[in-house]
Amino acid sequence: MNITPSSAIAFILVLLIAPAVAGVATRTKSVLTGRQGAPALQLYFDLWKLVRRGAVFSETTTWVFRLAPAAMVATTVLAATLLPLDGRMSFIRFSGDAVAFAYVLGLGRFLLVLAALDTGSSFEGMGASREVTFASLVEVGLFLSFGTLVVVTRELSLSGMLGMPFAHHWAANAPALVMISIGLFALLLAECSRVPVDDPSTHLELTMVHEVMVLDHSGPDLALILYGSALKLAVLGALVVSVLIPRGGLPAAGSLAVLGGGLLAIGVGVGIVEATMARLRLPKVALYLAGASSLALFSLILVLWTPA
Amino acid sequence: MTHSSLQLLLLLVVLTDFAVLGTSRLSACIRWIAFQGAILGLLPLVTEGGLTMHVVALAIGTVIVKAMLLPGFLRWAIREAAIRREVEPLVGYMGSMLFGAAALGAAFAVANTMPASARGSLVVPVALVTVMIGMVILTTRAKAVTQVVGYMMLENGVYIFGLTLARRVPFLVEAGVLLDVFVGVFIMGIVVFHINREFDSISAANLTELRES
Amino acid sequence: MILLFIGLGMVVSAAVAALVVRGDALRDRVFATLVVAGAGLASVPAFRVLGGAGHLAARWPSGLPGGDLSIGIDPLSAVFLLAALAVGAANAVYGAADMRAGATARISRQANAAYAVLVVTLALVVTAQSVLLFLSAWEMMAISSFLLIMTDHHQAHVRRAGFIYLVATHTGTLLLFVMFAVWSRGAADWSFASLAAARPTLMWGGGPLFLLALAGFGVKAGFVPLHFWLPPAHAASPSHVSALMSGIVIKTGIYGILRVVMLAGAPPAWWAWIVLLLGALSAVLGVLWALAQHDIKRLLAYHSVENIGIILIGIGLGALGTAYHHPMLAILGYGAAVLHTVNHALFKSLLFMSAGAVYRMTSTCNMEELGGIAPRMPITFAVFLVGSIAIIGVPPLNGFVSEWLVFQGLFRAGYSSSALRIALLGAPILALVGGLALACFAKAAGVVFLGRPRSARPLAAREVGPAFLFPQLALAAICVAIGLMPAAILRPFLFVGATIAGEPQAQLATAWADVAPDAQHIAVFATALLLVAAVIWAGRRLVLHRRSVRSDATWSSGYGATTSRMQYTASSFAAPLLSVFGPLTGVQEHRGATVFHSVPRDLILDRVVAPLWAYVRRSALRLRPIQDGRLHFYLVYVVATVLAFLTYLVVTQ
Amino acid sequence: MLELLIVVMPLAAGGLAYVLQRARARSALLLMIATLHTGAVGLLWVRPADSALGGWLMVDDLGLVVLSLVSVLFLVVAYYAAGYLRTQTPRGGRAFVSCLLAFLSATSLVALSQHLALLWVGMESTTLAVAPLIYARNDRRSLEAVWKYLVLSSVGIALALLAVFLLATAQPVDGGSRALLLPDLISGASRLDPWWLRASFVFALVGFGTKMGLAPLHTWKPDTYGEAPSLVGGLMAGALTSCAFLGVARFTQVAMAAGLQTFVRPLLIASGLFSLLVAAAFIIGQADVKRLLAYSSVEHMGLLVLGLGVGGIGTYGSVLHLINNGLIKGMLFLTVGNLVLATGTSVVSDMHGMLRVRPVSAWLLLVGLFAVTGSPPFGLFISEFSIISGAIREHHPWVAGATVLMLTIIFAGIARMIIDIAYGEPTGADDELSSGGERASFVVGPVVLAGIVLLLGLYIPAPLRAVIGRAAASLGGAAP
Repeated sequence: MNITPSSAIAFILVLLIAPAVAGVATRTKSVLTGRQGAPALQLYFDLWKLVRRGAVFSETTTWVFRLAPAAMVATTVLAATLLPLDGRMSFIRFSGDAVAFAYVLGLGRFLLVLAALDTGSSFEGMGASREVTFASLVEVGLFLSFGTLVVVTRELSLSGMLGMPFAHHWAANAPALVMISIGLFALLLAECSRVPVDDPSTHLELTMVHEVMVLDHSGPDLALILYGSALKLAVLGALVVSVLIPRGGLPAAGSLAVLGGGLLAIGVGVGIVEATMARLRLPKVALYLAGASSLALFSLILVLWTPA
Repeated sequence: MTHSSLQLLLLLVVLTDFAVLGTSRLSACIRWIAFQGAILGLLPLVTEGGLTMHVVALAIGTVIVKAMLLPGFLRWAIREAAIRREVEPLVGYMGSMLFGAAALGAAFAVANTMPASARGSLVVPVALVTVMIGMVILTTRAKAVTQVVGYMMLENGVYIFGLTLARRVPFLVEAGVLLDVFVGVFIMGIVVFHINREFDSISAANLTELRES
Repeated sequence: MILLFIGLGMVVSAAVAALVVRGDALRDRVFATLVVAGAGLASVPAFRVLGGAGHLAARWPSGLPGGDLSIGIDPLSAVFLLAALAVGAANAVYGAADMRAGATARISRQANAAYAVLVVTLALVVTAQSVLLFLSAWEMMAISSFLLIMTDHHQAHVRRAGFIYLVATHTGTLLLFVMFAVWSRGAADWSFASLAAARPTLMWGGGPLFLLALAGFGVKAGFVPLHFWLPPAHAASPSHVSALMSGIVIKTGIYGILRVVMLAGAPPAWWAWIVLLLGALSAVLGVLWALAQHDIKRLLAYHSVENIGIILIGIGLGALGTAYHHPMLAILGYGAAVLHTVNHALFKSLLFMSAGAVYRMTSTCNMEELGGIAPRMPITFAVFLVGSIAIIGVPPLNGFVSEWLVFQGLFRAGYSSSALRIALLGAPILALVGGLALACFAKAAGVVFLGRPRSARPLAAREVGPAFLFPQLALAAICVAIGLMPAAILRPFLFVGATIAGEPQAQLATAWADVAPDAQHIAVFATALLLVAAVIWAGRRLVLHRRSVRSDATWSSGYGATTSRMQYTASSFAAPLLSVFGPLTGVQEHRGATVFHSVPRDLILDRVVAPLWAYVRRSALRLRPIQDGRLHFYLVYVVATVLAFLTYLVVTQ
Repeated sequence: MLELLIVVMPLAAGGLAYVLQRARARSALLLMIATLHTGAVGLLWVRPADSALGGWLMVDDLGLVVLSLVSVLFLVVAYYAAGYLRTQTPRGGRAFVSCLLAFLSATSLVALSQHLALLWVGMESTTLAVAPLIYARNDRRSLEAVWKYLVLSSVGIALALLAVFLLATAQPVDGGSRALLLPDLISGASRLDPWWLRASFVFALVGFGTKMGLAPLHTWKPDTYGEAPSLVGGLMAGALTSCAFLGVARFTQVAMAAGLQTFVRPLLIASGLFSLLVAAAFIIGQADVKRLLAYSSVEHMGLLVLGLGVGGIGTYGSVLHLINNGLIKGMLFLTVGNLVLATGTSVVSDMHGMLRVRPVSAWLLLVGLFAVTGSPPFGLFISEFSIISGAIREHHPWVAGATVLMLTIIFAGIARMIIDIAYGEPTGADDELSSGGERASFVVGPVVLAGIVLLLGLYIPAPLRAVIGRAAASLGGAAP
């Protein structure tokens, strides 16, 4: 554990503005589609409301169903501890922590999926099945991107890759890094179940993925889940930002500002996509993810063939 | 003189080979094979080295076993088992004659590759011919009895070869050989006898119950 | 060393006890005690070796060709020996109870005896130091496991599985004959030491040797495409046997490959690449095929194929390390392979045991008939969950540690400056495997244990007894321990890796210096994960404490009359993923108005091996007419032979 | 004189057995003679070799191996027969016992004779002694079997005689070397005429090969083994074929001594591989267990000549294999005999689930499966492994590859059948059969034989090792 003031602040910042990022996304969408829409901070109100509610549990469910939401938030928080949020150093850093980053998110997903199957409802089973399908394809693109970063920076830890000297590598490998940034953003949309993979604002269960999976959660558990997915969006957003904008050179305050701004920008970007694109048919999603991964693949091959 | 008479006898052997090959009547077959046995008995007498006790005994033994006992025994089997008198070839007489001719050619072909020391003597080719024609009879005749005849001829062929070594191979061995052949044919005869009783037809071609289905 | 013999002796006596002791309860107790105690004793020297006590050895002069039979423990043997003994002991306890619950006294006596023999032969295989002893132990291992597979031989599918297994393993053994024959050409005798000395005499840089080793041991290890015997065998045998086979027996194939690498020296680069490719192939296909299964034991069996693939990737990395003179990579690769071998042995046995417990209670392995077990068998569910989290390789359990080590190798290969860097492409593949494994175990745990019962069978389920649970809890504890404090166990594994790679102590030291801090941080990370989760959980409890908590039927979008048949089934859960990979998965889907069901096929067994065997059989039957019973033809054969030989005589003049 | 006793004693006893009236007495005599014979052979091991009949009967290393094998096997079979004759009376028992003893005498003669013509006489006598044994049941099938056996092996043996004469011709006329005596032949090998020698070897291979049952001269084997009583089958597959192999080996000794390796080895390898091929082809999908054993015997004969052909350690393995194969074949035939007695058939489709019906024999059958297919730790594993590595060391990698391929197929075939027999549910007819109840006299023999084979896989005593090594050396091979 190496906690510097800047990293601590950045960490707290991310935890706090996570709901806002999601809110900005919906806000942007409603603005662009010319609707009134909910305020950007709506999610905070929802969470507060849910926390004060009671809960209803299905008779078929077991402790897994109750554990999953907490575990999901915990795993996402831990994922955040691995990112150099302040552009310098993460809380926990070790070579190959990128693997931990991806896999700890996987653990959260695993438990959430089990919770869905725990209810014994066909809807949630359907959602769970789709979730794992897309997630397992997302992993490929994610690791291709990590691989590219490893080759470019010759570093094994996220802090090492995205930390101080990252700016120099940009000069040499701009095209590859741009490509993986785009790829990562596309994967983010899938991982956080956004358009074009999933539509959080739909009301037809049969077309849902994430939403239908958590259909049975209520009260504080639902709050945890909503917050968890918002946090996931923020954390992955932070990853994209760190890849796209090397902040090693900036002073701490500046890098924090960039982070905050970047996260909001991500939210805007998500909103724009949701406003402009339609949700893909399920069979097409695999192609979409393959496209995102192939971006990362191209960049990896590019850097493999041009040794640093 | 001995050499030329040896050649003469050997030619006679070849003639008997073809005679057996060509005859259609079982009794005639057996008569010919008995005749061949008798010739074999004479062979050691005319090989080089003159008459020794050993050679004479051998000649007598051969004549007794090959020319008298075995043919007589076969006749007994035929009579007792009421075997029909035809030879019943699977291949026609003409065909088996051709086989015989081929065997003759092959025998001399092989004999020609012999070392020069042994060339000229008819012993090897005649022995080979007899062996091969014995084989031909074994493979082309339906009746079990005829196959016994074929086996005897094959045995004779080998024996011709042995006789030329009479002085090398001690008497005990020849005795053993004769005895074995005798017992062998004897047992075969017994079996033939039983076969006929079991399958009321002596044709060995019917013995096809044991097979890979 | 003597302790090893005493311990194994005790296990042997356990076999005898299983046969002779009267009184079921007493017999089982004696059997289990002897096996556990023997395993404990025998493991002492292994620990000493890993502690750096140097190489222990003993010889026995037998008049056989090829010199003495020698036995010894070096670090490589030690690791595998420990794994075999631990898993063997755990399964002995479980198995005795399971057989007693499920089989007649006579069957279970024989099964227990065969099991003890299997444990002993496993120990001999990994400690043998001469060819003949190794091959003997190897084949006796195969035979005893065959006998165990045939336990339920009144079922036709069991006999078929046993036959396939027997032929496959014997073929492998014959390939090993050839391999050792090739190897011993230049050797003084047939002891491993002499084989190692004969290294220079190997033709073509040992290429044929390494290929033969890969093929011969591969049949046992069961990587694609040599895995075809594995799923039927695991589905056919009793649970504890499946556990031991999947945990240890197939790992002896890995041991063999590593042993050959260690003795014959650095393999050629192309071999390393082949191993890497095979590893990736069986990892992906294994997990895909696992996803397609609905028989829980077959599913677990295919996961063994997947994990063997991961282990092979490790071996491939190690071999690449030696081939491209990258000592760090060599140590990491081999170390990762061995560590993952041990980890997989632990959690796969665990999973087979808990699946077996479910089978014992519901007497079905068909997931489509299960569901709703968790409330009825809470502890079994808990350990199964631990096993699942371990096998999908996510923090905070041991599976993550070894997969992380493999990724380390892949990444480090990635930024080296030689052609080696291409190996980095293995990383995304391994990630895909991880994702698919996650999906697969979500399906396994979810469909078997959670939701509502899909048939009447689960209703009868009750929690199993302590003799079933203690072994599982023990293994689960080890999994957690390795996951939470990897630093404690990583060093010996790197030591083994260095031994296999033939790297000097100095390299080991640098590697360890490089890896140790990371291990510490992983420990921190795992602990932090648990802490944060605990805190949030506590907070949630606190909040809910003051709120009204009701329970009601599952919300199904307003439709009231839901039945258990409306649940997502194993088939439907896996359908979207399988549809992505199309024909590769070999499933046949049956869609109907009321039912969706998919039937898995093994592409290799059903499309390659079986047809091949049928072809051989057909062409053999075509020769039958030769033996048609007619004496005249037989005589013609004699004549033909004579003529053929005479021609040979004439032409060779 | 011991040698002469070993040959004559059983013959005399055979005559005596024919006049003995009481079956018990005959069995006792059989057992006694077998034991005495084994004892005498044991003496040969400790006592320095001398010769009888002016060197015609003398024990050398190869002969000693064969003789010991025959003697031990016969002892076990005799013990089995004693129990067998209590329930069965083949040919009224009298001729049966006499022929058994005559067979022992004939095989001993083959093993001991240094004079090749005498060896031939012994060989032919084995044929004659066995024929009545095959014909134990007076029915058409056994009649057909004995007829085919008689004709084929007589033809073969006649060709072998031709080979003997050819060899005699190959010897130089001017004295010095005694005719057809093995020591003289080997010592004077350089002066043998190569043409006659080659010719004689060719005919010897065909002649004795027919007696061994090398493909395609094996055609009598499945019929004979299928019809003969199991213990006779065991004697034939174990002892008789070994003697026939000794015949081939004797001629090989001379040929090797005369430096005809390049001529001899290809012939041996070719016939060995062909036998393996045919055996594999007929073992797959075989329906009758006794016929299966017959083809397995063809396989092992092929391995024997193959080892002889590749030379080096392969020849060592071949001699070792001679012992192992002989013992395990006896063991398997006796075991199968028990099952056949239980079910009254040797057709697999009627003999499932034997583990229920005859547990001991069924377990023995499983043991036999692994032993006969050369699985470690049985002796055949050592010998087959030696043969394969011999092939590779002597630069015949493809021979090794083909052999391994055939062995795989053969294993699959045998395993399939034996799994079907041992496992599964008994077919209806067997349920009446008293489950379990197996008399000791029927299982002790197989157990002993299996034990010896297992022992030979783990430990070879020094004297045996030395003898095998010297025998292999005399065959142009080498001890490892």
